[in-house]
Amino acid sequence: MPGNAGLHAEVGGLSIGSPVIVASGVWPMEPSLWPEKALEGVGALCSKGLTLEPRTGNSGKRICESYSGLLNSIGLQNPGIDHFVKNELIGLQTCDKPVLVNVSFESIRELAAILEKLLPSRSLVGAVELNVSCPNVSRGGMTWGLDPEGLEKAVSFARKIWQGPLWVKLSPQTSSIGEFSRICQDCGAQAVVVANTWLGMAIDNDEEKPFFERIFAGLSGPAIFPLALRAVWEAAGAVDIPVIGCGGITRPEDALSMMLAGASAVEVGTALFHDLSLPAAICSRLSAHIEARSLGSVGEITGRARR
Amino acid sequence: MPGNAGLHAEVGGLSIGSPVIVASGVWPMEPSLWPEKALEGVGALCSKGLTLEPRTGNSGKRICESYSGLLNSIGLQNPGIDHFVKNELIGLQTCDKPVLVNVSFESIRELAAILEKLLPSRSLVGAVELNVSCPNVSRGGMTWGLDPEGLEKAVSFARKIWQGPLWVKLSPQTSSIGEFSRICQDCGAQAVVVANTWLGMAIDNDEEKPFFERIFAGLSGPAIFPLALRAVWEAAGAVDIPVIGCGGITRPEDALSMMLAGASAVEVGTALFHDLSLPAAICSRLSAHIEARSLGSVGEITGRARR
Amino acid sequence: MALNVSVQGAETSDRKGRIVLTESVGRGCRHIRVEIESGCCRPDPGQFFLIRERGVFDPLLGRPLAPIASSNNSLDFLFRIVGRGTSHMASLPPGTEVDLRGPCGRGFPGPVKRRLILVSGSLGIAPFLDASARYRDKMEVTVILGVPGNGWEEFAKWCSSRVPGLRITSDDGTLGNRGNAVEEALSVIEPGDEVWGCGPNAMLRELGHLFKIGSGRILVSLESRMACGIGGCLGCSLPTATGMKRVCVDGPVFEWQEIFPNAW
Amino acid sequence: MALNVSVQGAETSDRKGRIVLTESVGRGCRHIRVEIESGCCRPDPGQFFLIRERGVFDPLLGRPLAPIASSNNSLDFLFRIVGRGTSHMASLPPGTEVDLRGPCGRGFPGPVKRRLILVSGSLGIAPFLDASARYRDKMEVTVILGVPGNGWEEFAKWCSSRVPGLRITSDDGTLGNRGNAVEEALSVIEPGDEVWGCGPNAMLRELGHLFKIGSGRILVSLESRMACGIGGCLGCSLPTATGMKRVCVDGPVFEWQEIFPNAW
Ligand SMILES: Cc1cc2nc3c(=O)[nH]c(=O)nc-3n(C[C@H](O)[C@H](O)[C@H](O)COP(=O)(O)OP(=O)(O)OC[C@H]3O[C@@H](n4cnc5c(N)ncnc54)[C@H](O)[C@@H]3O)c2cc1C
Ligand SMILES: Cc1cc2nc3c(=O)[nH]c(=O)nc-3n(C[C@H](O)[C@H](O)[C@H](O)COP(=O)(O)OP(=O)(O)OC[C@H]3O[C@@H](n4cnc5c(N)ncnc54)[C@H](O)[C@@H]3O)c2cc1C
Ligand SMILES: Cc1cc2nc3c(=O)[nH]c(=O)nc-3n(C[C@H](O)[C@H](O)[C@H](O)COP(=O)(O)O)c2cc1C
Ligand SMILES: Cc1cc2nc3c(=O)[nH]c(=O)nc-3n(C[C@H](O)[C@H](O)[C@H](O)COP(=O)(O)O)c2cc1C
Ligand code: FES
Ligand code: FES
Repeated sequence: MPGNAGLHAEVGGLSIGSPVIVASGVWPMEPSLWPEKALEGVGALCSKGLTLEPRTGNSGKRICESYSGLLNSIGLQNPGIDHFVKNELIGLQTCDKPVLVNVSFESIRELAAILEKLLPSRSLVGAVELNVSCPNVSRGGMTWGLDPEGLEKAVSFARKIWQGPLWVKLSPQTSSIGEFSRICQDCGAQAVVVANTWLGMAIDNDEEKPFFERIFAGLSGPAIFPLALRAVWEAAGAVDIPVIGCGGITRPEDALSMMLAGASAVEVGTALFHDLSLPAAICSRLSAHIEARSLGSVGEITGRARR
Repeated sequence: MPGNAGLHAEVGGLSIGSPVIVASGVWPMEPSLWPEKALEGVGALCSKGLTLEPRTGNSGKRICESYSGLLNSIGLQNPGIDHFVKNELIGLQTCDKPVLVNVSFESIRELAAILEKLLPSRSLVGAVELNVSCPNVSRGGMTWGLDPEGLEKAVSFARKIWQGPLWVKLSPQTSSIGEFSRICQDCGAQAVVVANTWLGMAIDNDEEKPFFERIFAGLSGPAIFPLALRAVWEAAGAVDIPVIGCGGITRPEDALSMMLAGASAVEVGTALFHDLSLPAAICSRLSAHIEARSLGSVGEITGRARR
Repeated sequence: MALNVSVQGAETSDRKGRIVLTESVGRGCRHIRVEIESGCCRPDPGQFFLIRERGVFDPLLGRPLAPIASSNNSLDFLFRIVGRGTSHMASLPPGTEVDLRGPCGRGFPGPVKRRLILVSGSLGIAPFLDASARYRDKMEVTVILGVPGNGWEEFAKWCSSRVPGLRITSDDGTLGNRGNAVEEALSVIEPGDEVWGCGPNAMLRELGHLFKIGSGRILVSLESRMACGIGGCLGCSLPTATGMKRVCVDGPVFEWQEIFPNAW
Repeated sequence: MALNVSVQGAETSDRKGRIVLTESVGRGCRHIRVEIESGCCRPDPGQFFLIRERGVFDPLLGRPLAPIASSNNSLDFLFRIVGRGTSHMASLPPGTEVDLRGPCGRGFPGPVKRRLILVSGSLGIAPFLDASARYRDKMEVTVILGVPGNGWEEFAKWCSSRVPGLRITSDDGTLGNRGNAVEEALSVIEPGDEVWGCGPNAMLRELGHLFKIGSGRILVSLESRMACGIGGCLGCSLPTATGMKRVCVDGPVFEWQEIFPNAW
């Protein structure tokens, strides 16, 4: 990225060329499908949420637009960890950036099995992103992230098995995002991602029934930005490990706000559905800020609004 | 409202001509300022949040637009309960609709004082709406609504003093909106309003500091609709008293969705900032639904999506 | 069962455009022309673009539309106003700036060596307006349009003016032959003909009847709610004979058997 | 200290309009004309409208703008592109449907029996374009416009063409006299003159100097972030000599002393 000086960052055990990460579940796993130049400005790429067994995901309608937002109920459609390791993980390396592997699980035993299957490919895995926050499945998913004891158990356990970088992606549906971030830190997580989608729903008025088969769905996109920003502010005030800001980042200014609020990097999801140039634009904006304030590197932006 | 048959409703001890209520804090208390015909379709009007003493509200910037949303940090600017009772409560009756009185308090003693000052005017008060959910003040406000014991104390106490209709306006920042609704019901509230604004924030990137002096602010408007709808669904599943849906209702369809999800009435706030005709349009939409489904009255819409 | 159709995934990109023409085509339908800032590759019939007004994030997502014509620097679309996105799009005057993503997906293949029967239900004619204009000189193309009838006169007329020999059917018999598009296809089909279909799912399913009288390949273009258009979100996925498939990149054009494996 | 200005609160209403003209007025400024569907009362200078694109909820709120001219069925606005709302508004072509709320607030009073000095800082001239056009035949009106200078040539020229005798000052001396609008006012003011000001807060505050040489009443039009425009949200409130006041209904025009009670 010419002209984007100082964007390199060391975050949560990961070395990334820019603090802009493609969030889980929004990007095709096949490099052949990546639009040209679309990963310009991207520092790392996160996989779709993976489970032990393949899953076809939820039936019925899966997405519904709301005001400046998107409700999704994909339900972790994925080919299973075996297929991923065998067929996708290597291909993903063509992006020449660290690949985060987003992991979902119903039981500790399942978590163990997934991580063990990842171990032999450890060098291909930038970090494991423990997904304790998916709102779209019946068992596992978000339930882990809403119970302090469950969270503690899962993170400690993952920490024991997985010696590479370990991040935890939290649910915004907690009573206190600060408290839950601290639990992750205490159990050895190297970063928390704040946060996954917000629990929402839609009604089909003509049918007089919930739009989604599973009733609730996850809200993402511009609508949630002020909420996610607040959650990042809270989390960053509660822990020393890096906070990765995620939720509703739509324009370069939003990423800057997240960093100023205390994020060490950001993940972008929904915005990529309508703007592939956002990561590069974020890099330019961050560089401009670094220059305007005579900062040494992007890391110095983190938390400047808290002084 | 000619042509709007069946919209009359008995909700939470209140008899209203339509289930559309103007939410607290969005409407001028001086009838002279009401645009002509603007209250068409409105069933009841809620006052600005009132405190025992007059308050000038928060200093600094007070509103900030977000994507399809509005962050506000008004901070309960109000003339105090005495002035309200003496100068505004009577004037408000010119709208010829029940007037809800939205009450905020820091201590139980303050709550008592406010309710006692309202008692002599009981006939002018449609219902007391206990505001345990204002995110924009340092003491009182939302803190009551986030602690089950505090909520129990406040509602029980209000119930003892205030014999008229008693509603409680909940905060969406609870760990479980269902549980908190049940507490209200158990303590004698006749309806729960679900919900107040969602805790968000904004950063002023140029200044490198939070946009609002109080850092956090309340998010309202279209952005939050899917979240509020989900909260209404949860609350309505947890209690038998009426749930009043509030949050992001922007088009008539949204109000219908809220009712189908289990709301007995709706409150509209931010939408009135750009569309004064919404209440009347909601009435038409509800009437059309009543007619299309051959229902007896608007009350029968409530919860039809739950069957 | 791999489909021999064009793939332009890598060419898919975000483009800036400007509405330069907008006209009403009968009740609730609209024709718009969008000029593409940096020029535009010519998409295959059936490929589509996600389109949205620039600068606003509500409506948030682009709406998928299949061009009815294209030039080096413009795309024409024909759409029906069905919800928020399309009604807003219809309200935008010439000069409005829009964002487009595309061309997306696998469209219909180029000219084939057989007689071609294009079967469409109302707005499903969009990709076939393009296909028939491009291929009718190269091969024998029959286009069939089924509409509900009453109220669709102007739409039918507009389409007829662009497709010489367009065969119209209507459910109520007020336009063209009474009946549906598949019945019409049955009346013209000859063994070995290739059939492409675009329209409501029920109609596409019915196309299977054409196999009985020996039609060749049947390709259908599907609809699904879309978010990303590039195979990332899995919002458009649906079950097929060979597993979950994404309409936006694995389709929208599929072999009939893949979509309706249990139909007969 | 009650202000004897017009009140049109009850006339405030939501109106449907359509942009019929849009032109660039120098770097970053725009003139648009909006046709009002159901006709429009003629607002007083200084009254304002909240304006937004119809059909989208992002940007969400109307932006307050004071008309520079009005007719029975149209309103003209002149605005500077400063953020999301104004830059989106500037991108909308003629034909775009907009929602307006207004006229809002208490504007400047009608013609007064004294010489009138209108002091503006850049876009603050908006209400005075209207006022001077309406009142210059009825009384002696002097309009002063202060701009930064370099880059504002076209804007200054455009305003000059609408205000005969417009006195321009610029900070860098490249346009009109070097100096600011208040200094210019000091050089023309005579005891008893009435002064109206509109522009940055710092400029309005400086207007207080005019009292020292015996100016009559000084009225200032304030800006504040607004949500409702009808006195309901208290978003636009600010502290004044007589307590918290809402810019949207108690203003935007106030007596100078009410706003700057502790200035001298
Ligand atoms: C590949 C493809 C090509 C298409 N080409 C055309 C075309 O050329 N002309 C045309 O008029 N329409 C076309 N459509 C359908 C068009 O995309 C939808 O009508 C449009 O997205 C509806 O948007 P809305 O906001 O107005 O409706 P919404 O308010 O979102 O929904 C209204 C109705 O439209 C349906 N709908 C919503 N989104 C889609 C979608 N993505 N696909 C199908 N139905 C949907 C809903 O189920 C609902 O019944 C195409 C769809 C696809 C997938
Ligand atoms: C009564 C009144 C009349 C006005 N008349 C005109 C006019 O005729 N021409 C004109 O160019 N401008 C006028 N303004 C200012 C205009 O409303 C703002 O420039 C506009 O709202 C900014 O919107 P935005 O989304 O582009 O900016 P934002 O992205 O919201 O903010 C960008 C900048 O504009 C400032 N700003 C935002 N909202 C307001 C506001 N309501 N008032 C003042 N500053 C604001 C912010 O502090 C920030 O510095 C008027 C304001 C008021 C209150
Ligand atoms: C269609 C879709 C699929 C998603 N799938 C996953 C997933 O598999 N695992 C996960 O942790 N998050 C998933 N997410 C959440 C995103 O990674 C992100 O946390 C969220 O959308 C908020 O960010 P955004 O507003 O930038 O999209 C998904 C989001 C969307 C919209
Ligand atoms: C400017 C503003 C002021 C508000 N003041 C109050 C208040 O005083 N008391 C209260 O209970 N809620 C207050 N609210 C919350 C609204 O009544 C409503 O619950 C919330 O805005 C969500 O609904 P909406 O999205 O329809 O606006 C206020 C909201 C806004 C936008
Ligand atoms: S629309 Fe996202 S995968 Fe097809
Ligand atoms: S803008 Fe709402 S009170 Fe002034």
